Amino acid sequence: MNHAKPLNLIIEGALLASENPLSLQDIANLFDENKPSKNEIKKAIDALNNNYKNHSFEIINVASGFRMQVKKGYDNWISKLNKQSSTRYSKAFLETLVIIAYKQPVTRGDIEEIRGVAVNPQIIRNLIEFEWIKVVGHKETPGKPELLATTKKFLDYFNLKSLSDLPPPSELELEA
Amino acid sequence: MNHAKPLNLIIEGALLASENPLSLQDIANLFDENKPSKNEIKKAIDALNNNYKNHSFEIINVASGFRMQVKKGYDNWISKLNKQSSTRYSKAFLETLVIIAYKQPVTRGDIEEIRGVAVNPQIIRNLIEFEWIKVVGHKETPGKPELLATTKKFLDYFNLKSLSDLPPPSELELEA
Amino acid sequence: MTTFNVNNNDTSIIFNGKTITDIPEDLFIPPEALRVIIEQFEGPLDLLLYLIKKQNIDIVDIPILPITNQYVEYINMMQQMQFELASDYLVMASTLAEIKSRMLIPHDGEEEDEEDPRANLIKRLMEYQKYKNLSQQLDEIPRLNRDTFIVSKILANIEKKDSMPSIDLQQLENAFQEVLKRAEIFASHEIQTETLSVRERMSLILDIINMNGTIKFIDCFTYREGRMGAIVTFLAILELVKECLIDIVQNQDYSMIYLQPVTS
Repeated sequence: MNHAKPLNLIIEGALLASENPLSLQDIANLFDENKPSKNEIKKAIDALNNNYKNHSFEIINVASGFRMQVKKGYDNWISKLNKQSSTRYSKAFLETLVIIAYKQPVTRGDIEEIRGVAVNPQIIRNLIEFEWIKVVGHKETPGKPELLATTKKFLDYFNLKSLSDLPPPSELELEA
Repeated sequence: MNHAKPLNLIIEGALLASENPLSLQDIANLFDENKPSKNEIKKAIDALNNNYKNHSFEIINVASGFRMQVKKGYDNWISKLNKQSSTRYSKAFLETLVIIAYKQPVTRGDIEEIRGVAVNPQIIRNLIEFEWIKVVGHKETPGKPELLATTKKFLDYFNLKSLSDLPPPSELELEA
Repeated sequence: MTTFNVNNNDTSIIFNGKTITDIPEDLFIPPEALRVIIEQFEGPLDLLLYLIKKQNIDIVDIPILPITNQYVEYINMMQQMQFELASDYLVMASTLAEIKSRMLIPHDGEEEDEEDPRANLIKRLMEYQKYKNLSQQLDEIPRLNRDTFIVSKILANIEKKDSMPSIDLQQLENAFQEVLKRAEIFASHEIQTETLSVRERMSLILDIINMNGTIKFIDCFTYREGRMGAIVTFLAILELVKECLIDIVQNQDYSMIYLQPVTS
């Protein structure tokens, strides 16, 4: 059911909620019926930006589409935010990383099976963002799940030359 | 260096950029000098919300602070953005959660007694990993079972400010 | 195809296009349908509530005899079908039997202090019903990513600070120990505990194939790595094939061997 929201407010909401930039096509795809034309979407975005004169944010056009971001000049205050939120890494984060390192290439399903809990998508996203892991392919099973593996950057971070420099699990097992 | 941005726009930008809800204290901490009072911050937030009448988003107050979110009524379009995150929880999961929420602090034994079945350890593990519940102590009974309670994050997830915002139990109480 | 819906507490099964709301008494019930009916009960209390609701009777005045009979019927069916029957169901069956027998004992004069043998069960059923209702209500509360959406991660024009976590190798080791311990519980899953260099090579080869499509088998080897390197590479390729992550193709005998993504 369509509650008949104005086009520009739907675009605004979508850009605000999306984690990634949205292309004109992405935006058009949000609509089942009354799909707006690309031109209409462009116009709506211009209109929105005009309205943002008295706001701290704007819509900008980057390589992969449009994205909403805070205007320049606020970093003095906002940069304090990100400092607070970083560097708290959970057990779940470490365990997920370690399973990818030792069992690679693995799917999320594999990680779930070992840990016995659902994989937190945020953790995978963070690991990819850090470039500690990447998608190296897809498994040919239903759903074609992504195969995850660690990167060189991961090794660099831990000063390892190769994965075989990781502590051998057999020794750990004895201690455990 | 302070470029003298209006207080409400700084708050707007911070709420936009933050991943977590911000308390009044968090917001005050963004300022090195001219720290606004909590009252001033509250007023600024009210003013912002008044300005959002013609927008698709709003600032709401949840358990751990203020956060910006898309207004209700846009899920029809926005849910298409993140297909994988549309979560459905099993009956067992919801029943376990609800017993912890309403009867906290509870032990697993308490949950079992009410539901009449063994607690699925997987569900408890998931709830702890989501940080929706946590162990708040141990009961002084044999085996010292863990006492479980819900967290602020649980309230945040359901857009609640406090436990008292949960739906009241409909008392089918009879003089049994 | 068997499907089932749970709407407002109503149980309905669609089997072969027909809606089954009850378990018919004399008819053969397709095992799949029965399984679906039974699997959606959250336990003995849930099953009892279902039976009570089905009979349209008042929870505070349960006719213990028919309900007990029906309950036992279900349990028997489950056992005949060799379901892994949770012991909780059996405990409830004996509780019901006990209540039944206590109800049958004729009362003497001192029935004043005699408590209704059903009282405790009724209390539990009502308590459970309360939370069952609440859990349905909780499910309807607007929740994140379904009904409401946080405005998230709009990175300003700020230089993204290096928000890399600080972890040392020791922490990784500890995490892995945890995982190993956990894995013992999930005994069906065996963690690969050897040949990390093979695992690493697997990822590398997979990555190359993923980027380039088909590659030559021979190109996976480099002379500089020597004998050990070649063995590691070879093992990695075998492992990738075994795990159905790549295909090996050769058009004719003695011709070039290629590695390619799995074609389904």
